Amino acid sequence: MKKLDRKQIAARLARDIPDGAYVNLGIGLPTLVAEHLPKDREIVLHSENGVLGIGPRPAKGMEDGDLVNAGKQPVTLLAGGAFFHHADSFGMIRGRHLDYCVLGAFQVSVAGDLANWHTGAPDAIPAVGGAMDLAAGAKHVLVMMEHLTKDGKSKIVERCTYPLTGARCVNRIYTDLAVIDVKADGLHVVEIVGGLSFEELQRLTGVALKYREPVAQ
Amino acid sequence: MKKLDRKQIAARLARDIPDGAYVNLGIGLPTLVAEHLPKDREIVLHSENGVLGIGPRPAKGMEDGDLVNAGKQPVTLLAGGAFFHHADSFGMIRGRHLDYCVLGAFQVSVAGDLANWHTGAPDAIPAVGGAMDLAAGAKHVLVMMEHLTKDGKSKIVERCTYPLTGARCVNRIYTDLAVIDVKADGLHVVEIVGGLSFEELQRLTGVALKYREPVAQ
Amino acid sequence: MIDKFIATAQAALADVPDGATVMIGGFGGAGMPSELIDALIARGAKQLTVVSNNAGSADAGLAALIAAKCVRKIICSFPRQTDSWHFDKAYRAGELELELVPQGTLAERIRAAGAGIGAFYTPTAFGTKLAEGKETRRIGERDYVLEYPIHADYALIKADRADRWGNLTYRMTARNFGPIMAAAAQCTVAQVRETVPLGALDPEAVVTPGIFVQRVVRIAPLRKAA
Amino acid sequence: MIDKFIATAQAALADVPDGATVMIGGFGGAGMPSELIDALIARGAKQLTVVSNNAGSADAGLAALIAAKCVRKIICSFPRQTDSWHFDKAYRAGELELELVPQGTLAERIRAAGAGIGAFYTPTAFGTKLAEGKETRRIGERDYVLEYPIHADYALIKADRADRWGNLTYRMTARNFGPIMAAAAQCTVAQVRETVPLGALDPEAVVTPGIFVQRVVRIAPLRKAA
Repeated sequence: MKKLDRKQIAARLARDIPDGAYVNLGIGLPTLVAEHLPKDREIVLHSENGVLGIGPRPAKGMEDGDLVNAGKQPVTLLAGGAFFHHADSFGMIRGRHLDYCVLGAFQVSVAGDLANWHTGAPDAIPAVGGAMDLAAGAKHVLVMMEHLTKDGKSKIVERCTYPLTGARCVNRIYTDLAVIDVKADGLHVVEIVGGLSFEELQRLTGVALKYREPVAQ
Repeated sequence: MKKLDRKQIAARLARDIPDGAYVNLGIGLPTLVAEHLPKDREIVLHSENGVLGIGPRPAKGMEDGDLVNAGKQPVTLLAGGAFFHHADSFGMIRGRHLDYCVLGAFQVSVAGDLANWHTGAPDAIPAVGGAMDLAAGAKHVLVMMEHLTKDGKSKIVERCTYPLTGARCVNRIYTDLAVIDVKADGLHVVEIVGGLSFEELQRLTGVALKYREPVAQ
Repeated sequence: MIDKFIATAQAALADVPDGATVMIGGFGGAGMPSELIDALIARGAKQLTVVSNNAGSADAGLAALIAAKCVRKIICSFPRQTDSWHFDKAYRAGELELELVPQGTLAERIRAAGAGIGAFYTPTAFGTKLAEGKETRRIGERDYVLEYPIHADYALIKADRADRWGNLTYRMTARNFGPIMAAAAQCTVAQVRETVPLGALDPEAVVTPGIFVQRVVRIAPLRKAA
Repeated sequence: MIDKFIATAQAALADVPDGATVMIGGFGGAGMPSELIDALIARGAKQLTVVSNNAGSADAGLAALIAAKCVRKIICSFPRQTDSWHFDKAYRAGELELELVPQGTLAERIRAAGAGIGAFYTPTAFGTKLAEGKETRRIGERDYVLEYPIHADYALIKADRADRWGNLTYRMTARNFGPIMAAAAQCTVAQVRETVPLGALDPEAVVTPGIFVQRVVRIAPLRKAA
């Protein structure tokens, strides 16, 4: 089996974003997707701190502290971009105007519940940011994460044990092992990395997966 | 007795608007107030169709159909003016940012209820516009009207018989006969036109008025 | 590539079905998308629900849409005007349903639809006929009426300049309902005076970001007689 | 004559009392009104409730306000940062109350205060810990949580340019919470990079109309070392 690395997960996900889509990339891992969007598509990136049309990272020395993304990293603005205030920005999110958002996750449940903001540890300082708004508002919520925790447990679970970010909100999961759709009747495997059998994926994941073997050519 | 004409009512009301106030003048009679604002005060006029800083009427031939007030009359914009959309404009009104609004009225009750949008006639086509928002939202609601109907009945009443625009919203009434404050304990006469006694004003008005005779010099 | 420019108003409205809810921008003549309304009449969709501040005046624009018997219901704040004869006639004949909404509540209900708000409490109209039968609540020292969003299938608006991403600017008080209607409709069609290359609009001064706009039609202003 | 310009940040904040609710703009460093926060620390008002997206980072700005023990409670969406040590310490010591609010709900609650909305239903956070104990309602096919406005006594914001009426423009993503906080506070104090004569700002591009602004202080940007 050849697990995808983070860049490969990002590249795989990026392939599914169609031309003309309005997309929010969550802070952390999802930000990587920006670098892998197909060059022949025009995709408009949104950041919840009030900007549409984010361009590539600025060249060294060209950073401007007034032009940052939701992760507070310096960005640039493309021709066609626009600025707006926070209430308008979250109106876009909540009002279902974003075609896709991409979020990291601690856990995703069979029902599409998402946990990504809080470990639930009693001494942890909580911080939620815009994650709950994105989970509740985007037309398609895509999750990007490693399939297993560091100690080998599946992050796809029957029920989330961490506090929820949103209930029944995830549409598709991209991991280092597979691409999985969350549907009303359960989890459908779309793709598996080379060298990994469905049976092995099923064993690693724990919860029930559905799969239609691709027809051999 | 010397009743005030419409211009004189407007001029009397205008004297009470302080320097620096943000003011909305309702359509119809209240629009006259604009022409009588003291020249030594800077008063910012708002119109609910999305503009602050309305200036005088444009010169003949200089009208622009894209620059109108709530009465759809052509206006001009002062230096310092700004445009905004309807939701923001009514946010200003509802959010208590306007210091004064001036409205016409069919009736005002002792409790400060205002009726100015509908005669209640069964065959009338109703139209409310922004009147209810202004009545509910401005910090001070000033009413400007003739004291009596054409057939001599008081427009200041115990209870409005016409449908309400807003309940307990009027702060002060300017008529051709008097200036009257609406307070929790009733109607207080502030001024009476020359030649009219309080007793006569009381008789014409019908509902109980309070009055502290000015001390003779 | 994103290109929201459409050659003609007719093409931009070719798919409006019978029974659609259509928002129409404008406050009187300012911001009224006249050419789009003409195209909607030509399209011939019937049984429309129209959301607009007024109900048309004289014989053109929204008045013509009513005269052409395309409208089943109108949601507005100020239908009565000295020259709203087409509305008046249809309303009195019982051919047109009217939902009268205070102007600020109309704006906020449209804004709520675009911003994903499920309902909101407003102080406007409390204690009046227009709040009859509505849920109310006392919050703090003020009384409020519960109001729900107004969503639309189409919004027809008039803006000033647009780029191919659908970013819009407006001209003076013609802005009025344009930005909030754009966000409240599934398909927003903007008629504009001028189209400009991407990057020509100041990103600080874009009023309606393109995410809210699906189609843009340039309507050249009528040349004034010399 | 209207003249909202104030000579110094100290003078602009001289009347902030103990126990005030103070909104502070900014998203991280972008739009953070650092000099106003310094003046607030110098003013020495205690027991403040602060409304801001973050809870300060490193040792300056909001972090310094917390370090100076001026803050009793903070309402924010994202307090935890790698360098939020002053917040972390005060929070763990139980000296600081935290109300954690999803960022969009925070923005909408602030917007509701400015716009006179009594409460609103939002889908955000339904079914999560942050909606625990809150009223909920199913509207159509979606579940919503009832949220209330956040009003403030003061808003401290950073804008780009201002005229003497208090009209403001912003610079790029430094806009963030500025416009909505300006409308939600009784007294809004804006620090700006530049003041301009009345009429110099394009009326189509004013982002915060002066009606929402009470005081403006020009803070000259630090000159960069040559």
